[in-house]
Amino acid sequence: MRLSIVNVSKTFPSVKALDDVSMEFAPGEVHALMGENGAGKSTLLKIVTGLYRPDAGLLKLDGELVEFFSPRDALAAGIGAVHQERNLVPRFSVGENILLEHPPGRRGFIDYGAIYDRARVLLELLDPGIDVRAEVATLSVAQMQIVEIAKALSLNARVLLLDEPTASITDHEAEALFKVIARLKAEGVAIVFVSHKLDEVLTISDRVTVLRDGRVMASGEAIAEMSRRRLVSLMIGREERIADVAGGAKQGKVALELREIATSYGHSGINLRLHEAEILGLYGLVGAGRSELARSIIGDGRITGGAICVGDRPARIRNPNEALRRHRIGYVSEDRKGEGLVLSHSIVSNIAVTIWRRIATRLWLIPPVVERNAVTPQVQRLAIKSFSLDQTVDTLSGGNQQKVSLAKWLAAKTDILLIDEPTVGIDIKTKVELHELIAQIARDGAAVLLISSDMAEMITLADRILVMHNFAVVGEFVNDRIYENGSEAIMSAIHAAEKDRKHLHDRAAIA
Amino acid sequence: MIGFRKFASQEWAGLAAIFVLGSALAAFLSPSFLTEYNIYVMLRSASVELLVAFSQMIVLAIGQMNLAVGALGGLVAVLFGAMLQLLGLPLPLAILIALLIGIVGGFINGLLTTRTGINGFIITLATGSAFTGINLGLTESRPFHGIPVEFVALGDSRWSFVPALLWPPLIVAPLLAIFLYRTKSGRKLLAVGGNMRAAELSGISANAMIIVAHAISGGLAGLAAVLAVSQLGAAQPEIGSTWLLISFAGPIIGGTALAGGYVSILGAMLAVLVIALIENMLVLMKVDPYWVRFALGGLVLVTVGVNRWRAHQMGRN
Amino acid sequence: MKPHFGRMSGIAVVMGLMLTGGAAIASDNHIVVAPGGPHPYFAVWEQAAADAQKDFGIASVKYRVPSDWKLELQTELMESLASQGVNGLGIFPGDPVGVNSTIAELKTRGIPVVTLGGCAQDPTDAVFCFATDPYKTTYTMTKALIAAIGGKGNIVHITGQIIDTNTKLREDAVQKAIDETNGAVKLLQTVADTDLDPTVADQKISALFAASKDQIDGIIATAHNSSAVTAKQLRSLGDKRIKFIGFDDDQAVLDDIKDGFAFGTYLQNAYGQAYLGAYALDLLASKTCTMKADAPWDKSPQTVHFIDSGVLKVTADNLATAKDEMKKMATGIQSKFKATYLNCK
Amino acid sequence: MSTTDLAPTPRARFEIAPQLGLAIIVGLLVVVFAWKQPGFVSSFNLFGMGRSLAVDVTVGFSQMAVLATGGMNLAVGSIGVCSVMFAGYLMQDLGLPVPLAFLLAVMLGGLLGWLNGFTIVRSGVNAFIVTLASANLYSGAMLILTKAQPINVLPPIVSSIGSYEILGYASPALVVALVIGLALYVFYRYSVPGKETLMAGANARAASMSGIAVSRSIILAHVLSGVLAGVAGLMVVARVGAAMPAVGGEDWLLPSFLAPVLGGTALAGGFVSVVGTFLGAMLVTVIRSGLLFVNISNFWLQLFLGLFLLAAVLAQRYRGLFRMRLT
Repeated sequence: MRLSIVNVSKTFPSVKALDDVSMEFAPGEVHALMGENGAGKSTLLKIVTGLYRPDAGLLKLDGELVEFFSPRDALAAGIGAVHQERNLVPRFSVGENILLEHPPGRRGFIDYGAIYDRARVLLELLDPGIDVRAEVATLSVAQMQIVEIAKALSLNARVLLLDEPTASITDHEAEALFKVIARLKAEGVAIVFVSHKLDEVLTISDRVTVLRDGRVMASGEAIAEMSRRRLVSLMIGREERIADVAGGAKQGKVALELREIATSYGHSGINLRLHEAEILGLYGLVGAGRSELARSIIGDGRITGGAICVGDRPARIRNPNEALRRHRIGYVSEDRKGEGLVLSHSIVSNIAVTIWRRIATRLWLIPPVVERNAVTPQVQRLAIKSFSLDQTVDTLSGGNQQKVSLAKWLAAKTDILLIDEPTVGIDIKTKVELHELIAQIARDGAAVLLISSDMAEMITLADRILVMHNFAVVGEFVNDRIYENGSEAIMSAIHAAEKDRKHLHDRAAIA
Repeated sequence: MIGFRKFASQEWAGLAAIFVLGSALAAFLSPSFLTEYNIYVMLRSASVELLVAFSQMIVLAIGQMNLAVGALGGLVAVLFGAMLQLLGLPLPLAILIALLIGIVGGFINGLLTTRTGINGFIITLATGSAFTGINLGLTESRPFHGIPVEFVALGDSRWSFVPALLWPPLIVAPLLAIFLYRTKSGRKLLAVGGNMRAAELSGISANAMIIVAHAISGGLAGLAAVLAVSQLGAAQPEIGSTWLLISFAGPIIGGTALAGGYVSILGAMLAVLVIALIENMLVLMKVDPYWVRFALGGLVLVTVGVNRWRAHQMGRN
Repeated sequence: MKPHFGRMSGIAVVMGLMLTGGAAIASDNHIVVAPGGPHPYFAVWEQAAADAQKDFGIASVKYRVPSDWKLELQTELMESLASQGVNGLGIFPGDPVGVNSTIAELKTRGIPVVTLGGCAQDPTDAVFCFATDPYKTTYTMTKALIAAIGGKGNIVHITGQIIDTNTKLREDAVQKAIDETNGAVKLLQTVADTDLDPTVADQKISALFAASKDQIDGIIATAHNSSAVTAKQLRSLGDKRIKFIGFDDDQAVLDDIKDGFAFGTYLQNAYGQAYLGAYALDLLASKTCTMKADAPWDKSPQTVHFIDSGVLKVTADNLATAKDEMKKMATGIQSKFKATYLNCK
Repeated sequence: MSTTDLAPTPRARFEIAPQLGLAIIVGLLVVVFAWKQPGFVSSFNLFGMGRSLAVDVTVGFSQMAVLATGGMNLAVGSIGVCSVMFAGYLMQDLGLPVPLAFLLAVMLGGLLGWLNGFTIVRSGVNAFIVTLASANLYSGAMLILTKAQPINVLPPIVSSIGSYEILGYASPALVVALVIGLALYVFYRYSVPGKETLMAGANARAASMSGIAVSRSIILAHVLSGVLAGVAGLMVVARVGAAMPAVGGEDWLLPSFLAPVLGGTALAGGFVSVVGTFLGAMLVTVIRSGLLFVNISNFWLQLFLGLFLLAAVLAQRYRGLFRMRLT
């Protein structure tokens, strides 16, 4: 089915989100929709899926005019989508979530057998490891993402919109997804693919449309004729810049040391040394136990063995409150909507939360002016775009939200900062800004532990890299910031660990 | 052992264990506890409360609350009485109309909630006051006594220790279970409670489900009221005036999520039974009236504590 | 609705008054009688108010009911009535202690308040209390029950809300009557909080029967709904051995007496309370009369300005003639009231 | 990433703005009632209304303090009555001076609140169930200790506070309620613990990860709730000049929710409206009192109360000023 978007405009009270936008998604093609955060992609997707109505312009399916008043209409017309927000019912099973739109059954009754059978078929394409009967609430973030994709596939949609489907899944799972996409393409489905991962886009798409500030910059150009450089300059309006983060700051004293740490999450024998003015990278695939380690350090998980030293003194950190106040450790969560931000509160509050106690007067009151003055430098430094500091965070774009969640730790000026996946779902321009900022934080003397699954990011930023696999550290090397060397070192560490494990496994099997 | 672990992992397992242990304790302390008649008395008292708990539970399922459960029950009870005494309607017809009134009352709650977009909490608080107002205006707080003898006798009849009044909740419970766990509409309703946005994106009409939940809630409150009339032998205007707390305590102690999207029917039933057991024990043990409330609070806390401890133990393993 | 006993007796009182040439002083007073909340007991007050207005030529006698049994609502009603220019107020106190400050405020504004059906606790500014004495009545009822069960055995007391101050008085009265038997009668159990929601009452009373119906020889119920539910329970139990003495005139209680499931009940003079209350308030508000300082007040644990409105013991023997007896009692009090308690110009 | 590319509507800068509709409705009602019945705005009626308003507002604040954390406090009335009886005991039986007795009684409220909060935080059981049980425990203990007997020989100063008329219109209790309101406004808007409580209520995970001691915030909220319940109880003590076991209890349950929720406080936590709670209580008081002046037959009053309430809420919604913070 061919979906045409003709001269669509959409204005919100404060901004023109889409300005006379036209494009066409053809059957049997993967069409990448690119653009920075705030370029209007999500608004466009919401119009196509019936969540928003356009102010002007129209939608056509195979040349026929269509109007969507609700998501139901769009679904009925054969348009399916994987949205960015989690759209799962937590206490329902995986299978039921996948088939929520049209559960199999007769006369109003549900046939669970059929649900699980069908869901299993869909999941087998992506990740056979997920139990279709498991409650969604018990799944990991990556698994939920897979379930969302399976859910979209279940629709047998003729137009399939995928908004950042690979943001939180492993490379392995992403590859499975691309195979499925290839098959759907062969079946004549029109696929719209939204992603910030340029390499991914260049590999799997046939055509690309670029949006910038609500306007179309390039419409449906063949990917073969599009270079990476041109794509970036269309998106950001100028040439791509690589973050200037050349290390070289001298390493200071040891700021944080873990000795033979074991945790309730299942880590064991973790040794780690983090110096002042250093960025220590913690690389690993999704599920390697990196975030869990960071959480355990700040007291959000239980340490069951070993010792933590902050500075040169042993520390027992029981909760994040103690981590911040007593040991000056901050943690920028990967789950920014769930843990990093209080979405319904203002920008000011979200940033100043870590310093309220410090800036309060003797009566524990915070004059608004003082709070504002304390926050403004961070807002400016990070170039957070908003028209008022009192704006609630849920009205910000993802990139700006991420900046806010980082800004509060900049404001706190902690000695040690654990940063978890800082650029997931963030556009290129913002990503570069964030990279430079992280480098600056380290240059200013803070000890930074950077967790990332983005190898390029890791190699750009880290001074040293620890490789984690299966809740253990399996390798460590000094990063010379040359991509080939770094990736080689990382992959060999992981492979060696895999082999070891397999070996152990086999031995266990023989015994 | 595997069977036991499976049992213990159930949310209602703690309550079931407490009920059994509590019963054993009561039997040990008071010889009259395990008599056929006493068990009948206890179950008879629980009958209305079970329906009241279900009535609240179905609204909790969509993540809302119904503060008008008792007020609507009271209204249905007196209208039911009026139909029998003043209009002389035949009993089956009167029951049918009473249930319809309950459903309509719930429907109004649901309609107002969805049409205005105002939370059900406020709407049902206001309509509850209105329902009570109609009740008082019609009765001037005097009960209707003209209830057919055979209907009152039905409320007193039993088969061994099973009161006739227990049948309606016993029939409603599996129907609710089938509805919520097996039918498409039921699943949609729970999906709306679990994640309204996701449900809407999946083409489910949240508004329709909210109205359905409120209508069912009203119907169940109406049924509870009809049972209460049979139990009391008179259509008392005070019926429902103390339903509010039990309506929440049953489902919530039983494991239903306050936030919506998950209910435990068996849990709610067991919670109501445990509370009925506690109340029965307090009378059987001849507890000084001044100690009754204290003991009730303490025992509820113990119940919840034990259940929590079980969940904790399961979580650790 | 079936005619209420109280209402019938009330009409009879009016007839009686007319015959004896009841005083018909025209006045421009606005009198209000108000219970503590909606309750079937007070249903006859409405008629009593209308009758008083007509019989005594008062400008208006209104019956106003707070929308719920909450002291706060009654207080608001009283304040509101004062702002609306009422001249005299007869209330059933929502709380015997809690109403006093409002009564005092009304007094300073020149509005006399009498308490009807129940008393305010001394020290109070209420002019007098015209009510059933809970202590004395309960004591009498218990004595009657003890006599009915032959002077020995086990009895149970079923009573109203525990936070109602009168509940304690009733408990004490039951205890006193039992103590006087020197151990021949035992109080098996007191079951409280059975007056508000009949479902709760039903649960407690049925559990009571399940636990010890064979040991119970007599039951006394000292609140309206407690009594109604006990009556219903005894009937469904089909037990005529247990002697039951109830309170008030709920249809279930009267039917039980007729059919032998209940021994008797004590009727309060509800109509008379509102009727006489309005009459007295009119006289007081007109400033033509004042209370006699040395009036022959009855004794009550709650107040020294107590006038017993009387209760009537009704058993199978006098079920038929009860309304006539009620009439006699009410007219008796009414005819002597002015001379006994008032100094009039 | 952009969920919404830019804010469709910026949230109002001042908390008062969304409450404007409520204020207008209350104002209109007062005008209508006063026009129909001049007695409605007589000094005595205004005084009386203010006095009961003070109790409703304080009870509403007590509930609001816990709603801020996303919990509920079903024990507001039970804590209130415990404070009431304790104050009576201290004054009558121990002969303590009135201010000291009041202070200690309020502290008892705080202590009982602390017990709730502590139990909730330590056990992980939700506030609803814990306070349901503790409501019975507290009022049960009160019944055991007092045998439900009122304490009515209090120093005369107590009831003269209750009936003292400031300028003929205002009750001291109303002034106290206003001062509490002001203090709470400052607390939630400008103070560290207040702001932390709201954050913890909006998203406990995020607040905890930002270094807020969420457990402490929850306990603090319950202490505050207990203190305010105690204050409300003492207002009644002053009002009736006695300590009675019939104060509070379940009678306070629905009103305690009514005022904050009408005023826009979120049941889900993280947002409170002090001004709204005040206006919400005012709305109810005005309707209730106004209906007493209009000639409505006795037993239908409750119906009209419900209908008026419904109409007021709808009107507010219609004006587009009623915010959906209640999920």
